[in-house]
Amino acid sequence: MTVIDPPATLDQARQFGLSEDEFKRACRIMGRTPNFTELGIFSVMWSEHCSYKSSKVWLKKLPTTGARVICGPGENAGVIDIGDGDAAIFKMESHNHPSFIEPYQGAATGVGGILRDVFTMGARPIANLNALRFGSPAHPKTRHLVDGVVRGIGGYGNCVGVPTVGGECNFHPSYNGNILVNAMTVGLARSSRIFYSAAAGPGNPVIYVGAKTGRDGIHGATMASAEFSEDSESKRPTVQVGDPFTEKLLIEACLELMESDAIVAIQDMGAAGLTSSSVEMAGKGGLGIELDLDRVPTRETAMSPYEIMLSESQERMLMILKPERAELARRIFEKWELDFAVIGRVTDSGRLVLTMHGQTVADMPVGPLVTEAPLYERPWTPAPALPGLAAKGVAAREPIAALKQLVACPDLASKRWIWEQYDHLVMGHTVQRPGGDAAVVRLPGRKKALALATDCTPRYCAADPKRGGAQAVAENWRNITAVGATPLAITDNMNFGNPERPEIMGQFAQSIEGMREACLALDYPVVSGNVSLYNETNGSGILPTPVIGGVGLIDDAAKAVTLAFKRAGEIVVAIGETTGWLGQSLYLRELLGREDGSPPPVDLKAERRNGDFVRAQILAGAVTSCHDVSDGGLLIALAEMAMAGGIGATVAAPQDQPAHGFWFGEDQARYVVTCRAADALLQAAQKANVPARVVGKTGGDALTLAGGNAISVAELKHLNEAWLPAYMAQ
Amino acid sequence: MQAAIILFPGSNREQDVHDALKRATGKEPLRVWHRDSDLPKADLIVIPGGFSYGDYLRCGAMAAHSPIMREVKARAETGTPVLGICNGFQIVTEAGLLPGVLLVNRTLRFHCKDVHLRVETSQSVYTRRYNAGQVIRVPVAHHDGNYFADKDTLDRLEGEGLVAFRYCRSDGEIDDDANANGSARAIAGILNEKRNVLGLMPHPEDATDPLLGSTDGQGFFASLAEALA
Amino acid sequence: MVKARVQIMPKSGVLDPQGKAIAHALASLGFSGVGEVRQGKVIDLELSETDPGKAKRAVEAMCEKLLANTLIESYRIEVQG
Amino acid sequence: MVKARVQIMPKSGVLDPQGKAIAHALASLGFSGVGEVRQGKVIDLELSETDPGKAKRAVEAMCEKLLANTLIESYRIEVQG
Ligand SMILES: Nc1ncnc2c1ncn2[C@@H]1O[C@H](COP(=O)(O)OP(=O)(O)O)[C@@H](O)[C@H]1O
Ligand SMILES: [Mg+2]
Repeated sequence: MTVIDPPATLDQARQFGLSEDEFKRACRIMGRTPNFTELGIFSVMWSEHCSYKSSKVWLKKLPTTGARVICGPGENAGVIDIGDGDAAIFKMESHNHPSFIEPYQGAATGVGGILRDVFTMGARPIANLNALRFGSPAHPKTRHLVDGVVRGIGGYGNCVGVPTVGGECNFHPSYNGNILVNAMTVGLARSSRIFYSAAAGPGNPVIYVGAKTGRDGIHGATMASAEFSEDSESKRPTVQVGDPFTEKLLIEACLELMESDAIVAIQDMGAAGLTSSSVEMAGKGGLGIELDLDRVPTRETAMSPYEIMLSESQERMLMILKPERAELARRIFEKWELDFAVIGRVTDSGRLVLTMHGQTVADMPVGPLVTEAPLYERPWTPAPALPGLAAKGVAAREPIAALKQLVACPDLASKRWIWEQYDHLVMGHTVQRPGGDAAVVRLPGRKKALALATDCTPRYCAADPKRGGAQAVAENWRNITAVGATPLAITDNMNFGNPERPEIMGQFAQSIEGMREACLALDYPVVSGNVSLYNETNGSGILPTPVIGGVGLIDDAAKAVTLAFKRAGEIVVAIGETTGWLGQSLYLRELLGREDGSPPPVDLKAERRNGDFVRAQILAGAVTSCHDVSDGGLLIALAEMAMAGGIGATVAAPQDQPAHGFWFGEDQARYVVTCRAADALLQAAQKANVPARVVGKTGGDALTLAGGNAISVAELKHLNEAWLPAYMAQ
Repeated sequence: MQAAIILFPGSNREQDVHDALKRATGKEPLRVWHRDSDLPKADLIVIPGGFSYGDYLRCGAMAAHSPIMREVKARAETGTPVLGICNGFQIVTEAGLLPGVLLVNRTLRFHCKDVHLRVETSQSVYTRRYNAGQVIRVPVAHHDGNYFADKDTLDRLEGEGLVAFRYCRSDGEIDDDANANGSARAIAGILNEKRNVLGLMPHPEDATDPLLGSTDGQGFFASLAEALA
Repeated sequence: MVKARVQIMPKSGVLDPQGKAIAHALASLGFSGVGEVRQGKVIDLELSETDPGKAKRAVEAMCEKLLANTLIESYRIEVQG
Repeated sequence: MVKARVQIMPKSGVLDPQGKAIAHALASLGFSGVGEVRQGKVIDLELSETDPGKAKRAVEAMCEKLLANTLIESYRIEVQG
């Protein structure tokens, strides 16, 4: 076979983001110099985004197996067993760069992409979450970005009819030039009906379904693998525009087809579009694929093979079908008014062969494209250890005044303005709405429910990446536990700066180390994830942000508790040890303008012991409300419980430690619970070796410090609710 | 009572209303794809919430002109109750079954939250189990729920007692804050002259299960079950 | 082939929340002297019809049937041969 | 006083889901011979500025700053004195 088009040059390779070594490696694999189209395919397959070349050696360290794990990382999404023949399928993915350039479409297509990863595997999506990080509220771009991203996530999720039930949203100047938009989808399938992506059966037809291909986002994957610079905004590829309506039809059509036995393999076209989907399917099956690019449905004229292969147009899927079922599939896709085209076939050649206008335009070996992708063990340096901070050495502020300032600060202010723009109720199973520790979503036709949350505390990760990595996993585990669910598995989204800088690589490596320890200690395996590197502008990187998305299970949704105080006269108990750790606390940052000290230690044994205790108490019906203690410390947790319930409390700090440390320290492994009588709970805690201390009693319409100041719940609510809407109205 | 739920491409709250109807009547509602040639016999026709045709052009416009709507209109004329919820309300107004239109919320944003509604009439198959003046709490979830009609139409609706629900405060008072989407005269739902067609923006179907926060929507489906038994 | 452009505007007296919001946003961005703002839609169509008169009548029918809600919107059609 | 009309269209090559859906709906309503459909916005502005040239420049600034998303949309301004 002769391949048309002249050989490509090293210069072109560099423009595509390939190094000289990588170009040479491509030539060696080909046995000749690749042409332009082939080089384009190498460059996207070997981009950081698709090949994980900087991160793979580290990701391997994460624990990915467990009794519940049906399918770990490597497929479109992770799959876990949730009993009764049901499986939960979930993953998180970033759309950081596109969202910075065009916030609405960037965020919208991020949601679309992660939904496809999940329904590709045969799951009906039942919940979305989103973890957002923006720059300083004072930065001139921030408001516009928040507005666009929130509209985009809502615009897409609301239209496809999947509830957006949770997430998080922080602000920090390190994200001024690189916001983070991480979207997570959770789907539900029968564990006997899961669909994978490995091609099989030489001769089987390769089918293209969904929307037509345009020139959108060409080289999006390589863009996601490069730093921003002054001029990158002008070099951006055509913006991808999402079409949630088409996605909704695609979900319904795919799930309808999945009822039959037609599908041999299926893969969504995500980053690097037709290239990565066809190469990955063939690669996993150890086979080859032939595509006739004339048959690819296009919406623009005169598209070149390179453009067709690299387009990142949205709402498209690639499938391999049993030949005798192709007609059935065509009928289903026509019913849903979607494009359907047979564009090629599976071969046993092990090669990717592309033809157009009757000529071969690319012919390359599939195996080496995947297995011989470069892998780097990049040099890394550990982050310097920071000293601890004793509360005694930190200025004390009157606690109520400090509380007022903290509940209204951007990171702690209510995010209601965001989640009220998301349909969090559609499908009719949202038992716990946004605003609590974890969302609780009941499974259709069952008593049981999933608990879902996303977490990361980037300032901890920056100060001590290992501790920060462990803390993110632990806090997520705690949030799931706080509603009464058993945490089962996580997905992650590793957002970091430029891995070619040893200190950034160090953040990455050490975060993984911390995550690994926490996952092992908490029986919380990683089943899917995503890496987003090069989140830097002109050499200044983001705070390291390894976001954890967790899934837990509760057998009876009616047993889940919320954080709201339920009635007056109940005893408020703090679980876990409070030492008054103020290093890296919000108290330090918001009141004293200091971002220093080491973050709170993560004692994984205590985390486990305390969490298992709290969960058992919830399931036994012994507590009426529960909230984990995290950002802002104990007094913030109490205030949030009071605001949610519209009921006050009188609380007291012990005499033997500084009050500001007690109320605002961010020690880990802690919860606040309420109960009608504390004796049994305290005894059980003592027996379980779990620290527990009565801190007060619910009642009244204010949060009152015994012997000190008070603030009405109404004023707290006003302070907490007002900031974001007021900021966005400016 | 046999209900039929009509599905358009982009409908997405059909399961919610299906479950609420089933809970109230014990009977499985039928699902009818908009291109199915005939509409089965039914005691109630429901056009559920969602984003039919992506809400592109104008919410509800494309669905309103699909062939099945001719049959729905014919049934409505013979007295069959037709219920349009949220996107369904937009569709029945676009189809001319109810007067007025739903414009974009005055905030230009999607709202998903619980609201209070004052039941304005118990004189319909949808509201007979409520008392006029009763306040109920149910969710809304829409981007275009800002009811608009000219003054004469509004006067006529009010004069003939065709306003079924209004947005209100928890104490039943009508005020501007409670009417977040900016609807004319705080209208959340209206009936046609024969009182068999109802369109409303809020979602009573999402307030029928004690686990999900409110059961105030149960009366709505109990009314239907009783009236159409 | 003929190209047609349809411009659809809210009728006067009909509430236009988008227009209002734009006026407000322009003012707060410091653009002074902006009075009323109204927002409508443009729809561009490619038609295989070659006769401009016939094309216009076809587009008129499309407007009446689907493109505009004549209760609240008025439309204007331009056909370029 | 000057009136300005701004027409904002998705740039060519940028996907226009609305236009696509409209084309589809027209076809299923029986309108044949409709090719590509693109949907955009019209914005009508009343300006206290009386000089048409100055008015146009002001509206241009408004488009760049707020009215159009120049990444994916192009705009055209008409000023009627
Ligand atoms: N972007 C968002 N989308 C949806 N819900 C959000 C978002 N940001 C915050 N929330 C919700 O607000 C509540 C508080 O968030 P957060 O303070 O991050 O909780 P926690 O400290 O328990 O992790 C949670 O219920 C969360 O789901
Ligand atoms: Mg929490």
